[in-house]
Amino acid sequence: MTEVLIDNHIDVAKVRSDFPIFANNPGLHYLDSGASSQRPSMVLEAMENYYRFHHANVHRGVYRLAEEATELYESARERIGRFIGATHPGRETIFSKNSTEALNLVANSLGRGFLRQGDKVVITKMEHHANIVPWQMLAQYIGIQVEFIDVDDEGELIIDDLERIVDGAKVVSLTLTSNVLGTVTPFTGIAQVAKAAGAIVVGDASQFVPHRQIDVKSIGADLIAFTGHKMFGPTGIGVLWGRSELLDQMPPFLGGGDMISDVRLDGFVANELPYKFEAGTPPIAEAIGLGAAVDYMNSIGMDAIESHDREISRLAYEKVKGAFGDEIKIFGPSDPSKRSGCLSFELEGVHPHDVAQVLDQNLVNVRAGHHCAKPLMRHLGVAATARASFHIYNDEADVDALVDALKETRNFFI
Amino acid sequence: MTEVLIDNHIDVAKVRSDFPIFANNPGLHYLDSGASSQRPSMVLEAMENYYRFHHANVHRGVYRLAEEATELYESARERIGRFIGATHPGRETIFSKNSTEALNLVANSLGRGFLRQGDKVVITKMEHHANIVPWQMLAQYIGIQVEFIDVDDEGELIIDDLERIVDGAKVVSLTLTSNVLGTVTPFTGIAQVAKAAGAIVVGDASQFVPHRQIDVKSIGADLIAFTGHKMFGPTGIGVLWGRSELLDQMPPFLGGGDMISDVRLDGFVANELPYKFEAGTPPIAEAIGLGAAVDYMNSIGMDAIESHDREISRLAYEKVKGAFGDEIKIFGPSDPSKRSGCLSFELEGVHPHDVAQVLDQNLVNVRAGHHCAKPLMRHLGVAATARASFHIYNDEADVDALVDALKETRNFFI
Amino acid sequence: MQGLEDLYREIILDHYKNPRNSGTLEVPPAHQADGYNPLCGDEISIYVNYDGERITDIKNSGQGCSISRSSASLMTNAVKGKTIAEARETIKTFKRLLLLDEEGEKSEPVEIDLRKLGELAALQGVSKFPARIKCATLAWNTFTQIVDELDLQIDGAND
Amino acid sequence: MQGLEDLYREIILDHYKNPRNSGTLEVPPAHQADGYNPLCGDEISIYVNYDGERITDIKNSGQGCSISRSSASLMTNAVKGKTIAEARETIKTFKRLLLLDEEGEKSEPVEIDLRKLGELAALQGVSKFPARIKCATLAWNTFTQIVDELDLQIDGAND
Ligand SMILES: Cc1ncc(COP(=O)(O)O)c(C=O)c1O
Ligand SMILES: Cc1ncc(COP(=O)(O)O)c(C=O)c1O
Repeated sequence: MTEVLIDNHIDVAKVRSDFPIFANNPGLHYLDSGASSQRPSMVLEAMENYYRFHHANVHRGVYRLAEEATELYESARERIGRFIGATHPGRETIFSKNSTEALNLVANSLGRGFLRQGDKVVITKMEHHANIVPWQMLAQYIGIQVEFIDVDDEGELIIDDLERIVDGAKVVSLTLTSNVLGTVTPFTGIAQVAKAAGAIVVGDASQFVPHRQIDVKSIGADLIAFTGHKMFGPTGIGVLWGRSELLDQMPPFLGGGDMISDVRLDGFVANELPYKFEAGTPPIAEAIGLGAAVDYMNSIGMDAIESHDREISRLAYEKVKGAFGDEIKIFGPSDPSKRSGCLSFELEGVHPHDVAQVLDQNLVNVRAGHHCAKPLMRHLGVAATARASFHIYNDEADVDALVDALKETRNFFI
Repeated sequence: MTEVLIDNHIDVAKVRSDFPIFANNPGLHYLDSGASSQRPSMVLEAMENYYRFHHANVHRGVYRLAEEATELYESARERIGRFIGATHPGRETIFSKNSTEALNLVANSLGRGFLRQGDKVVITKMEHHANIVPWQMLAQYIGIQVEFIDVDDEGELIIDDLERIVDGAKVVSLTLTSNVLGTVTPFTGIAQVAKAAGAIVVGDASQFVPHRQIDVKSIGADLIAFTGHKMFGPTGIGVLWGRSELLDQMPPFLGGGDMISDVRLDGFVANELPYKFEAGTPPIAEAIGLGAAVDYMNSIGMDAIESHDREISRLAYEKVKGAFGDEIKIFGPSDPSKRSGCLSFELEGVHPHDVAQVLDQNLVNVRAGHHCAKPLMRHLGVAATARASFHIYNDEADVDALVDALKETRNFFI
Repeated sequence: MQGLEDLYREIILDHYKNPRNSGTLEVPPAHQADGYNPLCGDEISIYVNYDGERITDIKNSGQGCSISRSSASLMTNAVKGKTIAEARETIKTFKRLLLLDEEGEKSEPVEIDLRKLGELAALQGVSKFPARIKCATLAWNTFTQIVDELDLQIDGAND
Repeated sequence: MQGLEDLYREIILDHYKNPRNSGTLEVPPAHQADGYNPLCGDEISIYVNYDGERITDIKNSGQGCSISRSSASLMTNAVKGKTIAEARETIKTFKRLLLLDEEGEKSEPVEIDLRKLGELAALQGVSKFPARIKCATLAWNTFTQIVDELDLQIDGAND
């Protein structure tokens, strides 16, 4: 039908054959990896293998199965920690159930140990609810002040005045990539200014880690959250990375087994890192699955993944804009080279929900809604957008199918 | 070698063939289900099938895959809710990552909405850390008073004086089955007295649900927590059930996507049940796996599961006691008919860790340690016990292997 | 899978493109209720004038997809001029049409006389698109808040 | 899998059944440190008398398995009479024996002269039983706390 994406970086056909969902859903154009990616069979097999051969609860067992389970679990932690460049992968890589829990852990732990009434926390208007609501809860319960870095018409953060904005802030928490606009934020630059102002810097890397190499040591963050299911891993797992010096000082969040070194009737003593922040039976199989996902990404190569992300983001922007011109409003940077992961848009006269419905009839799967970023939506002046988001199994044929289906949508409604 | 357990209730050989771990580990005597059970292949297949055919993020997608995922996820919720007798399974069944998170949710939400400095919360000395530490954290942060129902030499709760103990209590939270002693607590009786005193009643059913039919409507609890991996489900999932009238009044715990109905710069509005308590991408595959686990338990029959539990608990007690007499100390009720799930013991002169090590050489897997119940351990006057725990795939041959391996242990160390 | 025509009937597209009863009423005397669909960000406000016996006027404003906007338009048409009891009856029938019980949970189909429904019948196809049911019910659930409020007032007045 | 004999060498069983240096010392003058193994509930207290040059006496008390108790017994024997620097050297050698680096993380094997180790060499087999490494290191890590404390005091005194 169309020429195939010229992409020397990734053999998309081969990649697709790693993902059973495509063989099982012929004709599928899956453009919702921003909400959740699909899983390659190696990830599923790693989990199956664990359950079928080695399962037992971790950490406390003296017998062989428990040792094997512990070894698989801790080795996944090591590999994931190394993948993000952690200095002490075994201590600084904390498993949570998703990004959201990781960010709640941060807000609650800082809320207990570091923040007082009136303290300022700076976030941005392009945050996902996961990086807004936990801070609003702190505002409600301990009286912190939440302030927002604004967003301009190009979908970029307005940071001309950054020194003033972060002045006196105790925490600055922001996303590395917007899940709506596709904007990659100037995280490191902001982190430097925030650190200079004495703030703890938190990064929401949920949309960044799936597409770009991250080196937690060098980006200037104190704490970084991301989530397994957007990076080929299973549901039920997320990661919080933190500088060990800071994590050591932070009080625990959830209480229970494994996170203690002693419990008496009148109180408890917290365990060491990383267990201090992992209460109860952890997501063992899920950690092992995420470990396999990281191995898979390494086998493809983060360079190739990033190049593919840049190329398909640009291509989607250009083809959709080319086909619809002023009839479509594309949110986020108009310079396609600044985009990552997704394309959010509004087709004039058609509600995003209706767009997604007609697209689905054409086996083109996109998300329609507020993408858990209502403050940003209000800022953009819309209730919802349609969002196509990409990953390494998508190619030009998917983009063309999107354009064709959008044409059909327009013809249907207008 | 030995006669096989006469048990008309469960065909153990057939059950074992449902669990791949046994075919893959020939000769294994897995006696650590109290820490984590094994998984039947139907549970693994349900999750595989989901990932291979239907995966997408739930709730927000208009397209078919997202609808299928949502349907599978919500149907699992319904079935799990019905399995425990919920009046409104679709609203009252909340997914967490494990029991521990469910109990932390309870403590934190009640701590924010219901409890004040000086308020009394009553728990017991036989609680798992998951039902102690979250309350101790509340004691630390808002100044509640935690009081303990004591335990007698038979491993039973001392409740002669219950009215006085719960007088004025705002919350009474206790386990239905001790994970160390095997004691089944008189939960309903205690709940009645606690309710009469005006307390909210919380049950930790982590060890109860895997072995006994529960009917949340009739046991007198307001809130009940349990965990997937102990009842043939995957890791990474737990359940909080609550009376919807109470849940409706409780403030949310984690903040983020899905748990809101609106977010503005200056605050958020919480969503309805059950979503209010499910922040972020939920454990979708895990919920589907737990749904399959509940189907599996139903296919075996909770009556049969309970009968098997009673029989093997009694048998283990009698055979071990018979073989070692005064050389062994068995914790918990000396009336074997009062026991469920496990047998904790101390072999005179041999540390539990060493017991477990020698047992492992004989492919008998038991747990050694404090079982996340240090206050109980101190009460028992030991630092650790060895614990054999059972499930439907265990039979008399496992008990005999335990006894034989214990004899070898004794000969080695004494 | 269902065809698009099942969902987007002519009547629906007509009410979407030419919404009836759109706008606001002055509050008070009007009663107002607001609704959100947290799943997709749709918002609606419903305004009702009630003379103690009948809904004398009703308006709606908001943002939403074709299903949510047309459902609001159809709903306001359907209940204008009705008593509270009649309006409740209409709400009930609408829910049945979408295979929902009174709590809004999925239920078994119940026989309904489509002819009596008039234009509302066009919403029937939505029942086959689970993700869109929340779109169709938003206006109705928001309107139900006002009906409940009016019922309380009536009860109060009778005390 | 490893045989039990690798783990439970004769010397270990002997130190388990006949622990050396068990008991307590009066604090002060003695320095005390407590350690827990959160995984299994083992507890230990180490007491050290230090005359400014050497560890003149050391005792330990606590609860634990054969590995943890015998390791405590072996450790106290090994460091009694030593200077702080010598004690640190012994700790280092012990960690290498268990294939641990200075942080206590798993590391590559490093050549060590087993003869110089004396009885301590009996603990080597523990390295093959990952779940028991924490048992063997408990006494050593607790003792290290005291060594660190003494080092600080010395630094302080030299200021
Ligand atoms: C009685 C009891 N409560 C709570 C828990 C905690 O369960 P989880 O680790 O799955 O959160 C356990 C399991 O160890 C338990 O036995
Ligand atoms: C930028 C961003 N932050 C946080 C999240 C939350 O991730 P999860 O739902 O896995 O907790 C998402 C995913 O929706 C996201 O895109």
